[in-house]
Amino acid sequence: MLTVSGLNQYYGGSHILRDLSFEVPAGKVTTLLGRNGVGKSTLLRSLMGVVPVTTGSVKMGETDITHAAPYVRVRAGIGYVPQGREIFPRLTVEENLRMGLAIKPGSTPIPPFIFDMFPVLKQMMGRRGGDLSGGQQQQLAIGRALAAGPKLLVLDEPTEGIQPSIIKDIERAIRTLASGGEMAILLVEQYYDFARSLADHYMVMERGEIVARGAGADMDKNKVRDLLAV
Amino acid sequence: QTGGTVKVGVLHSLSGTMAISETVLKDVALMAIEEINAKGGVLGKKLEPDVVDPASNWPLFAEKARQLISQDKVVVVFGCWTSVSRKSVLPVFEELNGLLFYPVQYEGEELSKNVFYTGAAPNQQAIPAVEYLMSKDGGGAKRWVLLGTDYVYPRTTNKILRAFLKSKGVAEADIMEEYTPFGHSDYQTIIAKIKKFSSEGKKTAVVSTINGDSNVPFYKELGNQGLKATDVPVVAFSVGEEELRGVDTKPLVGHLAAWNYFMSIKAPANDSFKAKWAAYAKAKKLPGADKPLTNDPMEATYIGVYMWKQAVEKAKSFDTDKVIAAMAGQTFTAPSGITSKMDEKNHHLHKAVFIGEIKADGQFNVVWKTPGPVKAQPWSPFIAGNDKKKDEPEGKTVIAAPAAPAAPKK
Amino acid sequence: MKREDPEVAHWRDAPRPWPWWPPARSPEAAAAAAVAAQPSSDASFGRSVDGELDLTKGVVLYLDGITVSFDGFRALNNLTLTVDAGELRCIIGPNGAGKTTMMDVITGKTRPDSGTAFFGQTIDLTRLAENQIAHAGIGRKFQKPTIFAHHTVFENLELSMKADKRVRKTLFAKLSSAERDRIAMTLAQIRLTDSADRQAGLLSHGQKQWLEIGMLLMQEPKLLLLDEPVAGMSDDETERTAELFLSLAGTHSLVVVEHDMKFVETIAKKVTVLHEGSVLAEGSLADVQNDPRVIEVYLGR
Amino acid sequence: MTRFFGPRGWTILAACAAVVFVVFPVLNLVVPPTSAFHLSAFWVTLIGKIMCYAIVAVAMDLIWGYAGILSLGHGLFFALGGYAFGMYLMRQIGADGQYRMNMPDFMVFLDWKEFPWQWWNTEHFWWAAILVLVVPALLAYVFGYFAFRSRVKGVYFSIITQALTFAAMLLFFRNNTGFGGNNGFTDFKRILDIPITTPETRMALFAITGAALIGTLLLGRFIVTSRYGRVLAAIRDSETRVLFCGYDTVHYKLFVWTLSAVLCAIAGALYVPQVGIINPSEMSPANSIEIAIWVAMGGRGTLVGPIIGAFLVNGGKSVFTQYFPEFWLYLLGLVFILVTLFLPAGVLGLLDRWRRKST
Amino acid sequence: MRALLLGLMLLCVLLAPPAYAVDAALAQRIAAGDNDEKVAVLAKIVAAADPKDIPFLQSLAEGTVTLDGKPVEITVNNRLRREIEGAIAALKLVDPDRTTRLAAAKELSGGAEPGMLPAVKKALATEKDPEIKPLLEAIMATLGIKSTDKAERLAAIKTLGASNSPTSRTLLAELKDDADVEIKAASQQALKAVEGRLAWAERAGLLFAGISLGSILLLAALGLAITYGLMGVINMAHGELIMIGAYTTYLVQNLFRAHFPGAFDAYLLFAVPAAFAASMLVGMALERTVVRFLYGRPLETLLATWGISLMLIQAVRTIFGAQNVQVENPSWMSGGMEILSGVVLPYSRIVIIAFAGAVLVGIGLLLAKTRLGLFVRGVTQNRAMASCVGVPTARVDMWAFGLGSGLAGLAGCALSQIGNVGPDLGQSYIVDSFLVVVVGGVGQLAGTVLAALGLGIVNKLLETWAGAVIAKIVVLVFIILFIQKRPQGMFAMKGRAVES
Ligand SMILES: Nc1ncnc2c1ncn2[C@@H]1O[C@H](COP(=O)(O)OP(=O)(O)OP(=O)(O)O)[C@@H](O)[C@H]1O
Ligand SMILES: Nc1ncnc2c1ncn2[C@@H]1O[C@H](COP(=O)(O)OP(=O)(O)OP(=O)(O)O)[C@@H](O)[C@H]1O
Ligand SMILES: [Mg+2]
Ligand SMILES: [Mg+2]
Repeated sequence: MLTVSGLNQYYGGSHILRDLSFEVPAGKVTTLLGRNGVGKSTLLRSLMGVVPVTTGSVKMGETDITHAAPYVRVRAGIGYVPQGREIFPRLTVEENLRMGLAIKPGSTPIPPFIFDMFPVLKQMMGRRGGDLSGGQQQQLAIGRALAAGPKLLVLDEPTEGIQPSIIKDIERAIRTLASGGEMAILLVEQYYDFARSLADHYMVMERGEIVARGAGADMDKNKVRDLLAV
Repeated sequence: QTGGTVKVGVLHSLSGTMAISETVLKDVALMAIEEINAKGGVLGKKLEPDVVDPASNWPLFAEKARQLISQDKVVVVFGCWTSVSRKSVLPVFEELNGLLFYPVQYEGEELSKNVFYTGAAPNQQAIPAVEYLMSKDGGGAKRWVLLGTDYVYPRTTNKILRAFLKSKGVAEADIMEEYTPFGHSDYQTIIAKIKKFSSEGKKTAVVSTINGDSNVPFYKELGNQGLKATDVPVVAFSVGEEELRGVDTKPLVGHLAAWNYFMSIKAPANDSFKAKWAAYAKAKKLPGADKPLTNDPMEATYIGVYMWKQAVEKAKSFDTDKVIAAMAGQTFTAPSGITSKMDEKNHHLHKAVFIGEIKADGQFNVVWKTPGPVKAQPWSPFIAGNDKKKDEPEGKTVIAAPAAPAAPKK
Repeated sequence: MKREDPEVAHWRDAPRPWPWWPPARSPEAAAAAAVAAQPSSDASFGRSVDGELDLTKGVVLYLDGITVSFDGFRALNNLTLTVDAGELRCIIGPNGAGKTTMMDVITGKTRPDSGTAFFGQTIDLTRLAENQIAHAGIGRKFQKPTIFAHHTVFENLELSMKADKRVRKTLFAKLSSAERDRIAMTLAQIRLTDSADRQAGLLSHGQKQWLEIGMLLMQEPKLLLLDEPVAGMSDDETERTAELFLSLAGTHSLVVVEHDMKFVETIAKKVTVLHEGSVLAEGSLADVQNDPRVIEVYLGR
Repeated sequence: MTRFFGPRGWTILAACAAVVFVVFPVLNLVVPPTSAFHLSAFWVTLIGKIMCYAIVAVAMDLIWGYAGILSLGHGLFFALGGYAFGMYLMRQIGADGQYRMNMPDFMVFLDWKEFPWQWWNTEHFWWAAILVLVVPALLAYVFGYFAFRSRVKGVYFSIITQALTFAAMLLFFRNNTGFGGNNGFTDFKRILDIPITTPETRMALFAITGAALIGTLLLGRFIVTSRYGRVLAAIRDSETRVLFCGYDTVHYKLFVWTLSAVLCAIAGALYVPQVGIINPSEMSPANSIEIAIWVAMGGRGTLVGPIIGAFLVNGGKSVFTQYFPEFWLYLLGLVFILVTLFLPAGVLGLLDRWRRKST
Repeated sequence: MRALLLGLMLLCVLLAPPAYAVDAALAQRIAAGDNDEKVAVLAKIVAAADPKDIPFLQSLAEGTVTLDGKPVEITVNNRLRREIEGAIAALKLVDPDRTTRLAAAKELSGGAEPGMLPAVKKALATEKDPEIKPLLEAIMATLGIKSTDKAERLAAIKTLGASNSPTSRTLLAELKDDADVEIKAASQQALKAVEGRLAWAERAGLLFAGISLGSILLLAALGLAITYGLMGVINMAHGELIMIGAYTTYLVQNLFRAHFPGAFDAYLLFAVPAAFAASMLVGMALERTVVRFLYGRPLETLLATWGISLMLIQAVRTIFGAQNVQVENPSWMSGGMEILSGVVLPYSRIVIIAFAGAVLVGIGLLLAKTRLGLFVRGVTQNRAMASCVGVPTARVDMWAFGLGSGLAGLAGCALSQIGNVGPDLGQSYIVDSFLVVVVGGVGQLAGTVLAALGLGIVNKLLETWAGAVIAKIVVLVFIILFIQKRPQGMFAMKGRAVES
């Protein structure tokens, strides 16, 4: 679904991402792990086009989106849950979800499954996004990304601040979505257990490079946890 | 002695709030200079205009004046419109012994050796206008609304008028004074007030010293609220042909203005002035050249340039002091058809006063005029203490440290 | 120590420049007025509460009957809670239970509609402004890391350091070598020594979390409020944080809000579960984890 | 951490001081007017005037660039300083006015027999000096106290400062307010009983202004390099966090706000005798916006930037209005646009970039 | 123009030699005599009450009469005009056409001269129309009050006391110190009654003035409520966009005057969309070339848009000149509606109030029914994220800025009808516009509306008893105090959302 090759990224003078190449296949969950500050979020932001790619290429299916504007990528079928929620604070919950439907015609209803997954959003429809509690905002961010039915879902530490029971729900939901076979999922996580239980593939990043990768089932065996230790 | 050029300064705002009025004065000064040059210049020298833009900024006026006189060495400056701009440059002209021609009607109460005032003093504009309104022909007004923008010229004029009205037996209760801030654009309540005031008895007239931009909304409101000149006439001292350019004058027919010049005056001098201006505007592609208008300050500017030329020729020198001396008693056949004379002493012109009623086409219908030129009274007799003032600028005041500390306070 | 509706009392007490000056109403304005309520402004700032923290009963924080509502929605509902001096208390609870709101009330950011909040025996938190509360000895780490983005990491720590924070003093303040050492120590503790001169805004999410903890440490508060301190940290770092907190407990009092149950397990002695604005359960972690109501609303199956 | 000044900074400062205190006086007073090197009175007053503006720009930058408080009413403090000192200058005219009375002309004209209360004691220089400092400080303090206490921030603060200066302007336009209405104060003759137009007086005023500018710069530098300055910048970025660190932000803002107002007032007081007029249009909202523009032009958040900005914009204005009277607004407008688009950190940012490139 | 008119007149004269009913001697006296003489002759004509004299009077009002086949120019001043108009009206009182009579009666009720008594009496004797008759009776009363017969005077006072025209007040006021005790008492009572009714009219007029000012403030601020309130662009050139709208109106007007003089009254209908389009295009161009590089740097937009505003002002000066240009109201917008006597609500203002309402509804619908409003707010709050959910931010910015600018153009079109059209037009509104948006609460459309109306009404209320200058100062101080109470404007947003 998503093919990344030879990706490099810089912030000012510092080289953040070094020559990354990988694929995110449809119907599978690919997880990316790494310690703080290794560049995981930077990678996702590059994939979304929030920071322009310096060198390398990004392809969505057959289309090259290396230099496309973010909204073009969304139209190409990427849904993004950023780190730090990034909801629209002064829009209501409903409006936030409607923003998630920006690429659909104006009359498209908000898909009800989102409310099944996060019932609290239904209760808080009229409240402003910024007034929600941290965890509620995170749920809103996930709901917003799912609203338009993306082909590739990119999640940056989605479980942050969410209560355990809902994490379990999210886990189940992601599995269902992936197993439908249509959707590809790229998940960045530090929460090892969560990552492991979902991963079909895993990658470990260190200082801007992918230092290990393999099948999700082999994570324990390959001592991935040790790679993440300081 | 002949040949070469000599610089003359033109100090009018071309940007900022006053550009609306002053831009044409710059143009008319340039026109006069061009005419003079075409006829061989002054004392054989071509005049080279030095135009600067003081941008309606009063400190900048002072800076530009200093620059014109001390850096650019101009021999004379034509400029200023507002009183505050004149007050701002005055010390500079006095310090550097420059020469300024000031072309706008103003509140008086000033005389300077270095300035010639070619616009009207209050007694050459305001007082005759009020007298006219009091007369039978003017409608015999008994109650007065003095309406102005809140600054010095209106306040001073109204003070003088109040004293004048009192001297004519008008009661305090029959005078209403009303001021609006600069740039005021909503005259609804004020016109309602005028209406109310005028319905409280006796014939009422309005004397407007509303400044610049506020006039258009004022007159538009006046028209729309149906306050007709036959009921409550409004006489204005700052509204001329240019100001009416922006107004639909049909509902305003009959309201008045008092000036020393109207474009509609029928006189050969005026016809040629208008023709020259029209041709000049067209040739220079000035904005609004399709409807060239002339007005009183333009005439005053024009007179100023020519009188200066005559004085230089009389003095046979560009030297400030010599020119000042030669200015006394200069005469010039003004576009108004009157032969204006520069007073021997007080640096003001003798001018005829005309009162015009607005016509539907934006011009004025002269309904009254003084029999001949009127001598200016810069020190209004209606202000206490002025009777003792000398009708002549004092020689350059030598400013030195006073020997004793300045006279005891209080 | 029962009082009438604190907000009403507050308005009445707030000084008015002139008799006709209307009393402050909005929480912000009310808070600001509280600043003015202090006997005098700059010169004696903070003095009235300084050093008066009274822990004679061994309790550092009392919350009694706190209710907060937003447009009719009750975020806190008659919440009553006490924290003992030197205790490390974990607070868990579903999203939206009111944990952050509770911290807002303690730190003066939100004024409760009713209820009392005391720091020690004597300091009435509902009457103080944020800075006075901070000065009294309560430090807070926000759920979303808040640091001074345009200052360097070093300066972030310097500014939060415990010191005289009056205008005149900061104008002439010089860093002593002891203070420098303390900052260096903290830098090492939060592993940002290498980034000391970097702009804090450029740090990654996890690094910001650490920086904020560092700032809290520099402030030397007596009571630390930590809202999800390990969110976004790797497991390894979570462990280090846990160690840090355990070492602080005893000398400091800590209130930790966290959803990471593994982390809670490592540090918790007593756990309070909030739900819909009030306490649902309280006790040891094991007790709480086995409480069916807690499983139902929070842990899930 | 920021140093007070590098060695390079001190050198530049010393050079500037030398120019202001030695070179200019010599060129103006010693070199004969006929010489090509003579510095005429025109330039002395022009540069003196712009130096006053530069002080205002630095004062503005202290609150805007460092504390993030955009004032759209700083012209008011400038004008108040000018008026306070102007009253003294008016009293110094003595009986040399148009009416030859021992009272300012406008009062004679208004038939006032006595000085209104605002004018009490203004014949004394020391009292005028106190007024220059105290009146703006008091106004700024009271206004700032209530505004900061109510946590008025951002554009809301900017707009009420604008409303304040606008209201003051209308008030001063009125003759009855007792400050000469629209004409303001002008036609000054003496200062400290010395004629105001002699080259020596002029040069002295110039040098004092230069000293004030350098003093302002040093004071500003002291403030922004202190811990106080860092707290200020922190308030700009996140006031809540600063509060939670235990700082009383109201007083932090209040101090720099009041200081900035006083600096403006001093600039105003120095401006009036050099320019020769003070009138209410100095309080017009547009003038205050322009102050912000000088700062932005030179580089916000630096202290030298605003000085450069003040010189560029005002110098540009003086030159453009002379040489391109009909087109100067296009040029000025274009400069503003280009600076914002291509020099986001102002002119100083450009210099910085060059320096970095060359090293 | 004048020459042309004269020429035309001359032509008429030549084609149809005038046959004034007035006898030649009188006409001669009018032409040659001084104004007093003229007035005396006019009184004679009125006394004769012969409608056939009307054409003569009309040509006199024009300033030329034909004597012995030669046109003679006569300077007509206010005094004469008043007399002539009165005379014409008096003669028209017996006109067979009802509307003419009605107009004449109305004209005279403004002030009739004693000399008209016979004419009025004559008219009253034959008048049957229920609308005209009371008017005539009122006129009779105004004349009767000066009568020598006490009973007649008392009756007249009574009639006047029942009317509510300001003329009645004027007349009654003159009598309130009358020597006759009875008349004095009666007139004082009548005066009180009239004044009481007039006071109500005044209050209504005041309210209207407030709403009218509010509607103007609203129009001026609405565009800014979009570009600044929603998009966060401190657009100092907003005033100049208003100005562009006004100048567009001027151009459209000229176009109509030159090419479709017959449809002149309809020019405004075309000017409205034209003004919108012109300002919108300019706005969009600005957005694409300058503003878009400055999102998220609001203070730099201040600098750049200030520069733009300088350039636009000077551009207009270069093209149209520094002077004001004339924008004429279409005839259906000039004049006013007299709701109660003495209180005239100008049509132009009524139309503008309605227009402001319509624009408000339009913009409200646009923002509520389309997603533009949602997108704009989303984009301003979090530009990067808006792009990441698929909003084409650049396009949204451009349209939103264009919309705000277009609204400014509409404001300009409206303002051209009541105020100046000159290069400085925008400058005078920019401060007020920002005040309104900010007092209302940035980003709150409802706040903008309320603030505009509130400030308008408060301003007008203060103006009546404190004068315009003090009123303005007080309003400004009021705003300062208001912001202390509500630091986020009228419609403050509270809660966490504000800080994030
Ligand atoms: N805008 C920026 N400019 C310069 N450096 C940046 C910027 N944003 C991030 N960095 C740096 O880039 C590096 C990678 O940051 P990134 O946010 O991608 O880390 P991460 O792997 O997501 O970490 P975490 O797990 O803490 O979220 C970090 O060292 C960070 O300090
Ligand atoms: N200003 C506000 N307006 C409306 N509702 C609010 C406001 N502030 C908080 N709330 C609501 O109050 C409730 C409590 O919020 P709070 O942030 O305290 O929850 P929390 O326990 O910290 O949750 P989390 O674990 O998700 O951080 C939430 O439902 C939230 O939506
Ligand atoms: Mg990250
Ligand atoms: Mg929370």
